[in-house]
Amino acid sequence: MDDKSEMMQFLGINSLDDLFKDIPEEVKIDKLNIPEGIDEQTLRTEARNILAKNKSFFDMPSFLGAGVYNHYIPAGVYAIASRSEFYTAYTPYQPEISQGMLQTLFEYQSYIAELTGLDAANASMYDHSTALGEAARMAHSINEKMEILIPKNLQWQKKSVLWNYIKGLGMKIIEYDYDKKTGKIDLEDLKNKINNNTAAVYAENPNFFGVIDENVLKIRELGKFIFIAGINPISLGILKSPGDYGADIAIGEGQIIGNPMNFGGPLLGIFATKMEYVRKMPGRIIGMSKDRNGKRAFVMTLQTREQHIRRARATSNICSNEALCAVFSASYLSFLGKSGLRRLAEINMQRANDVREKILSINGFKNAHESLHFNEFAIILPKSEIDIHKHLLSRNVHGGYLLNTWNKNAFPELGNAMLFNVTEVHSDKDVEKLLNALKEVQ
Amino acid sequence: MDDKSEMMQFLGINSLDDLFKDIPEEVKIDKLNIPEGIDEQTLRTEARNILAKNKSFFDMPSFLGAGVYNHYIPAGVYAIASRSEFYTAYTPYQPEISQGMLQTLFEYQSYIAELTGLDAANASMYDHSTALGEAARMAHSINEKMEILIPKNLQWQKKSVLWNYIKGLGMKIIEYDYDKKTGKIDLEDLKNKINNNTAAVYAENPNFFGVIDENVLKIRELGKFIFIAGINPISLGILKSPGDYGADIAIGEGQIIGNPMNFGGPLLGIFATKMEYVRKMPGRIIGMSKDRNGKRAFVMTLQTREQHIRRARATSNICSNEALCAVFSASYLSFLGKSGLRRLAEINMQRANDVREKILSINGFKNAHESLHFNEFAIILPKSEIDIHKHLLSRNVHGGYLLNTWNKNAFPELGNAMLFNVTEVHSDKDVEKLLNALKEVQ
Amino acid sequence: MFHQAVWDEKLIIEKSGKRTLKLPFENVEFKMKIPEDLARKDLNINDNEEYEVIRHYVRLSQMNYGVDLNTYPLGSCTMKYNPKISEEIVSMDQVKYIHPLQDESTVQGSLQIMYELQEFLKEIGGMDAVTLQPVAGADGEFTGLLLVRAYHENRMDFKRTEIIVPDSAHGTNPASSTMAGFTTIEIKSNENGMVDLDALEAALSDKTAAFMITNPNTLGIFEENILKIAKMVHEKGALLYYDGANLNGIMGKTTPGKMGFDIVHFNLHKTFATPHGGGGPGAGPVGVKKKLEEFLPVPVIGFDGKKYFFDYNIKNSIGKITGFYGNFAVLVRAWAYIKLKGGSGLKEVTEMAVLNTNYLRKKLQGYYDLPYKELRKHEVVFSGTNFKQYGIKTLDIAKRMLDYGLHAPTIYFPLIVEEALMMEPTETESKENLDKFAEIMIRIASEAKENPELLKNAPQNTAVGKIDEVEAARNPVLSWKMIKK
Amino acid sequence: MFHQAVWDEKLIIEKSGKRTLKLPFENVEFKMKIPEDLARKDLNINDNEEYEVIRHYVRLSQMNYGVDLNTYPLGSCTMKYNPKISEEIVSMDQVKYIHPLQDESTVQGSLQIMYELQEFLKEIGGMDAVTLQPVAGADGEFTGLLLVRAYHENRMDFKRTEIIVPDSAHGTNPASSTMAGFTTIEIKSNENGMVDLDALEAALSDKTAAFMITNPNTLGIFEENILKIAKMVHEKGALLYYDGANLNGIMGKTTPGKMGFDIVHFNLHKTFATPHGGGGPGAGPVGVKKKLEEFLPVPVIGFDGKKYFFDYNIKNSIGKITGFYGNFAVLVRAWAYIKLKGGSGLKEVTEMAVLNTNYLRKKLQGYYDLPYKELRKHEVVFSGTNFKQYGIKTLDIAKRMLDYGLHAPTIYFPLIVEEALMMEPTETESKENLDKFAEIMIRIASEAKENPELLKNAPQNTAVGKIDEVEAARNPVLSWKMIKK
Ligand SMILES: Cc1ncc(COP(=O)(O)O)c(C=O)c1O
Ligand SMILES: Cc1ncc(COP(=O)(O)O)c(C=O)c1O
Repeated sequence: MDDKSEMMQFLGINSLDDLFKDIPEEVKIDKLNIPEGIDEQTLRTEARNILAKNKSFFDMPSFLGAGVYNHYIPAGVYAIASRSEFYTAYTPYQPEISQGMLQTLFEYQSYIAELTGLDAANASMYDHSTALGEAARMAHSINEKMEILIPKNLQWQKKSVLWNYIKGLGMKIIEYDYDKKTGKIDLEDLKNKINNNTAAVYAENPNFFGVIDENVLKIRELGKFIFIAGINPISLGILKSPGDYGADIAIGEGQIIGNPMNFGGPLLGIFATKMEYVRKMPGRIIGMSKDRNGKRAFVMTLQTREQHIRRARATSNICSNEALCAVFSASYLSFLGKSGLRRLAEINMQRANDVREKILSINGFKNAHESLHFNEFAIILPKSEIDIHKHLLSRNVHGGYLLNTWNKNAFPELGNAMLFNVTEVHSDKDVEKLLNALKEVQ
Repeated sequence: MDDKSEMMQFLGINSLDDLFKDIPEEVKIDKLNIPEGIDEQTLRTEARNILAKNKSFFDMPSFLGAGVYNHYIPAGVYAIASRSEFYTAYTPYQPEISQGMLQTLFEYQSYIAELTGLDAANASMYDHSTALGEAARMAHSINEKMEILIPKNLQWQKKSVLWNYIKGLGMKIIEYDYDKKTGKIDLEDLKNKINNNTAAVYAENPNFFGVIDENVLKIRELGKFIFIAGINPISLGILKSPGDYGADIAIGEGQIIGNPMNFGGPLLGIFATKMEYVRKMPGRIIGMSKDRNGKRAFVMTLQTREQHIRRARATSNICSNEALCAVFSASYLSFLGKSGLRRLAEINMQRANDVREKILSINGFKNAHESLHFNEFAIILPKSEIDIHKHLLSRNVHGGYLLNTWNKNAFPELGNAMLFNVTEVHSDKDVEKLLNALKEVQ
Repeated sequence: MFHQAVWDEKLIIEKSGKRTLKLPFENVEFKMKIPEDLARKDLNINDNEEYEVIRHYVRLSQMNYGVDLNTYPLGSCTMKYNPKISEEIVSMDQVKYIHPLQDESTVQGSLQIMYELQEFLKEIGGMDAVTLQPVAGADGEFTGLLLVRAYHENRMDFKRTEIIVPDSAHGTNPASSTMAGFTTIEIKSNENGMVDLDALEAALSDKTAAFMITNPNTLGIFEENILKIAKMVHEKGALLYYDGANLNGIMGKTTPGKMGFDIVHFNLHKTFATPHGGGGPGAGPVGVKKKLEEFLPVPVIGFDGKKYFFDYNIKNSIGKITGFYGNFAVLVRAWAYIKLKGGSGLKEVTEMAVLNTNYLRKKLQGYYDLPYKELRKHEVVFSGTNFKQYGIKTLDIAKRMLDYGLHAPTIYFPLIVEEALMMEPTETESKENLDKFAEIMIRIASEAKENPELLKNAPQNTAVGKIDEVEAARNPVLSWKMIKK
Repeated sequence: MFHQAVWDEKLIIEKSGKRTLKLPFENVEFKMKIPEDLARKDLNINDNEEYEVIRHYVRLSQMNYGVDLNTYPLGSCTMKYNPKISEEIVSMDQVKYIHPLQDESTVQGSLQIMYELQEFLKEIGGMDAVTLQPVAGADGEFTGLLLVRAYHENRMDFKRTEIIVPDSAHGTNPASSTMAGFTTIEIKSNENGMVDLDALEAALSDKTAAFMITNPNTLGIFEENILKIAKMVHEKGALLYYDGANLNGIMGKTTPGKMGFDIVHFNLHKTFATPHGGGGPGAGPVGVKKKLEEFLPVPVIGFDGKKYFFDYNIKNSIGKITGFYGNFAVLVRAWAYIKLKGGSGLKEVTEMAVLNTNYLRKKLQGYYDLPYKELRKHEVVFSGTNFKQYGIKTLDIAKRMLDYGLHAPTIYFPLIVEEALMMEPTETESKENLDKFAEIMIRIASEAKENPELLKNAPQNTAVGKIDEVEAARNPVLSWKMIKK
């Protein structure tokens, strides 16, 4: 007798249907209208055939950034994150048998705390966009104010997500302007919009245009709101930390540090704050403690903030998160270390600015912002965004982000413009390919 | 002070050159004329660019066999073999801390013993060819006779390797014929060539032509030589084991069971024998024992046969072997199990014979051997081997093995002939592609 | 006997070595000038050798537990085996090295997979349209509730401010309700652990936006009155929301659509076997009935018969829920899983999961208290109350399990069961495993009586002993920075 | 303190379950008829679930030690860190799914890598030509000695039947010599552990086919008289063979060619950082001086300026050594390693390996006996004789090391050192690691004096305790089949 029959006998049933007799007949279905299962090898072939229709960075270099970035990921990162014990684990509910994951997440939190200059980070948010939504909610829960100020040049997706996160609270989004020439924060405008009802000010550095904006240093003095800083974690290898310029919360995209692009997901929301606000922070937090023998040990902590305990009054509804992406990031930062992160930031900035200058030297391509850029920059094009985009594709190179076409025509002052991202993965050959193709349209 | 300087200080040296002062100046070199090192990401790109010049099975279906076979390898096999603890280990010299590898190799040996119907297997030889060389030497060391009989239709590479392995002993290779019509052993001829000086008879089933040859059942009765059987491990899912028809040694290619083709290496030499000959067997052998608490434990055993102990009188010089390939095979066989291996053998045989019939139904393509085939078969072509080969390539399908062009024109009776291999990985579409291309040359 | 690996492993940040990893353009000259007051002064992390980083994390990994090691019976979490082929597929360049903003013509492969997955999920959920954008179950709930809101508001019905949930609901349900701007009304379960129809009736009103349940519920019990419930909810103009975390109990046997639900979220990382190491990433697609389609987040994936495309043309879309299109690499794995199983395979999954659960349930009955009825779907909740007399809590039982190299079930959830032990074996446990599991649970039950200290001092065979969680929360140390302080 | 994972894991063959893996064409009808007497009757292996197989081997792996876990100081084995990028590269379809007999036009990538590797190795070895075909060091030796034979025979010199090796040589040297049909003449080392020139002189004759040494030798000592040795050997008409296992001690500082060697084999799996889990696969390419090129195995890889090709056109080729072209996937990794390091990087590898060795040597001197001179290259051999007085053997020291989560060095080799402890840290150990390693060795030295039982009862922290090896050899049980018998 096979196992199944033995088990059925043990249960005293003749048919597996007996196990489903509590489901009313009216709602039962005969079968799912989904093709029969295939074997693994056939799937392997089919997946290859389908995915071959994609063009990867190795098939066609691309200069896209705008939220997701192509950075070099050491092979070791994948080796670590694909350890069975890590990736087939779940939330470390039983800490004694889950020290590996807990310590790794604690290390991730520690790295983020050092980078952002804030005391504590959580173990992950879904992505940068939702981290912004959560940060706005957190600000509200701290000071009960109703308005969040965001830069006018925030990517539309982030605005949209933010709106979904706060509309239930009745909060309002107010946009403050940027200087058209430099692309930096219009401090006057921001100042004017801050008032008694300002829950939070959100500012990015580098901002959506890739501009390094020292005006962020002046925000703290403008009032008592919660200051939410949006960061690029690699840029923090050379840029002052948000903690150092008075931010209360720092958020950012953790995909940048060690996670593959994956067509946009999974991403990793970075979220850090000061100790005084920790109990208002959303998400899982790992803390250090001791075991019964006094040995150092790690454990999920401050769980009373969370949904499984506080339910409707939790700081957030987040449960499953992006912990494995945090493992990618922790090991990534470990491979790089201090010297590597600093160097990487320098390389990005230098390479991007070199390419920027080369593009600007082509007839018809104009500077969008007279500023220092990190690894991304906007260029005003001599022809329509779409035409140039299509032309580049025909040359098997993918250009940058179409600033108006893809961002709801939010930047009329720029006209036709493209936002290029250049990182350490762009070889001289890749750049040459781009430049040659651009030259053809000048 | 950095670590390096501290260490140098500890050693009381000022320059690393001091550590090399025992190397005579005359032999020193300034530098290696090899380009500067590159970073990992650049290597990643370069390797992709170079390897893109290869056409993999997914780029172009192929019907090559002749020693190396393309079989479906479960993704789980790679997951297991890429466990750091397995693949970054070395020979389990310290068994207490190496039980994982030892048990896995013991399992591999156990599988091979069951498949071959012999008592014991070693933990790996380099490949099928060298296993043949070692088997011949072992036969000689058992009975001190000087001649080894091999089938005339043995692949030339195997003959060549065999010759290199035994010429130092002064042994002789004698070929026995096969029946031209069936491709099977010419038993009369074999019988005539066996004499008092016959150390061993080597026979394959299925043989180089893919023919299933029941004449192997008659070999044992022909004399007291060592009977070496060459097997295809998958075929043993449905074919009688060599142990059952009186073989003393069984050898074969373990790449077939769970190892990727890898352009021909690493391969895995299967080697099994009877208990009475175990102490003459080459290679590492894992045995079962107990630890000091009586717990079952595994350990390398019978090491006194080996080079590190017996030196010039060792059974073989083999030291590093193909242990990790044996891990691939052990896990592969575990995924398949009995039902899977049997089914796989049936699928191979059925699919190959179906394709054979389809090819034979094309005008001009003729049967080479009127026999039952496992997963490989020879076809007599209507045109030159090379022309048809090139034509197929132009249709982006790789044909089979060019029986005369690539095997030293050893089969004049066949004229232009191709040896096709068909396994479970060849989809209907792959087959269709081959057939369509063949039809064009009929 | 089992012992977890123990490596006395410092924090990586406490180690310090030399960076061996080289970057592309490592030696490029940095000529840019960063404004003095914006330049970073210090960064308190260390360099390390590549090989030391590898060793560090390989050692740490050995001190962790995953479903690749042994049974992981966390109830409500559906910790099933994750096919390795999925990992192979997502490691392809054509997955990893694809930017989300690439031109449609260069991502047809990605779009095809997403499109096919949408179709599969529609069928499995009995729904008319699907968004793949939410990245976790809770995110799916949040999305679903935003759709509820958009639906009512679109009908100019602004008074619907309440979401009803049973007291057995997962914490994310009320939390998501709050985040979407609703008030949560919790209703008590009846004596059978099911929705109390009277309580529901009492709670329903014209303020009710939706009733949110999972079926089978968190006790693993199928809500037999589901059609009646649907009718009651709909008659009040409210919507019925399906928390899909428990889909492994009914998939292929019925659909939320058939049961009358309007909205369903799927926990792909649970039911569809995608790994979610340490807590995520997940994926929480949402399926809806026709009437809600016009509110879905943008974009969904369309197909015009020739090519796949992003469809941003959604009339009253709520906009975006996450930055891009959801957790693509997770979606690919779920797609692969469905392809492997096929329609009848998915049904078998459910059957085996339910068979396994009931087998385990019956094996343990008598040793552990079983509140409510016997027949369960994919999970079963025992109570540890019968060990109170020996001074033993469910927590102690859980810790003792670790000593046997077994992860503990979900404990203290659902809240309506005292000292709850919530077990979900899933379909990927053999009878041999279930027998072994039951044997250990039974042994622990007798240890609890005969040698309670054994449980109170557990675990002994793990990398560390029982951890002081209270101290951790009282004086939180949340980063290396705070250690140094 | 360290504890290795312990899982009481049956043999997979003792388990039994249900196959969950589906094969392509799983349901095809089998219509063929196999002759009755050739058909298999029974096969005594079991089916298992995919997830159970995964768990089985993941658990087993946790009971194994690899260089990814900690220092692996096996002398002569050069257990260095294996870069992960190499694993990524060989996992590409264009490596795995390539058949060795494919048309040249379809394998230009493979051929290019092999060609480049040949060129690199020529430079590193100071040789004129290279074959990549041998698949291990011993296989390289065998190949090299067949070349020696071919060389002499080609000159019609048939009397050269002897290979001279020092008594410090690795066992594969004499064994390979035998396999190639030679008689081995072993000569004693001198009081400095080096080649005794008088003994060599005495052994050399017109029967000498070759002298086979490694330099630095197995004590890690550089043979300072190497040029004189070369002269002596060549004057007798014999060839000088370089056992390349110890290349990590001189790479980039000198070459075997410069030293006067005619033939060299490379242990790519050692010096060039390719993983060889559990004992292999390796790769043992052989480099030769011009005069031996015409005897190389077929094919070598050629390049005509445009395309790469198999060159079978080798005048007096010895034929084939292994089935195809060597262990290609290992060759790719070695190529990748050389690309990463570059010329000066390889030299640095040697410098750091030698620095590490001498650092460790000096740290341990005084605690362990150091026979012969101080300055070593990539490895150092201590002797455990000073612990005899406490009844402690080198084996006991080795076993005790395991308790600290450290692999033991090579022991009882080379044979000329009593109670040998042969340590090779390689360049991929940080000072921190070396200090920790030395600290543990020193602690064990004092444990040996103060608490020798601790050593004799070691190991305690591994998956199993000390194993009865004698019994294993006396009553060999080598397979499940033999267990059942
Ligand atoms: C019943 C139930 N609902 C909702 C959730 C939330 O899902 P997720 O963790 O993916 O956000 C879970 C999972 O923890 C659950 O078990
Ligand atoms: C000095 C020496 N020579 C030769 C060999 C043989 O090399 P392999 O094990 O690759 O056959 C070894 C390795 O064990 C060695 O250490």
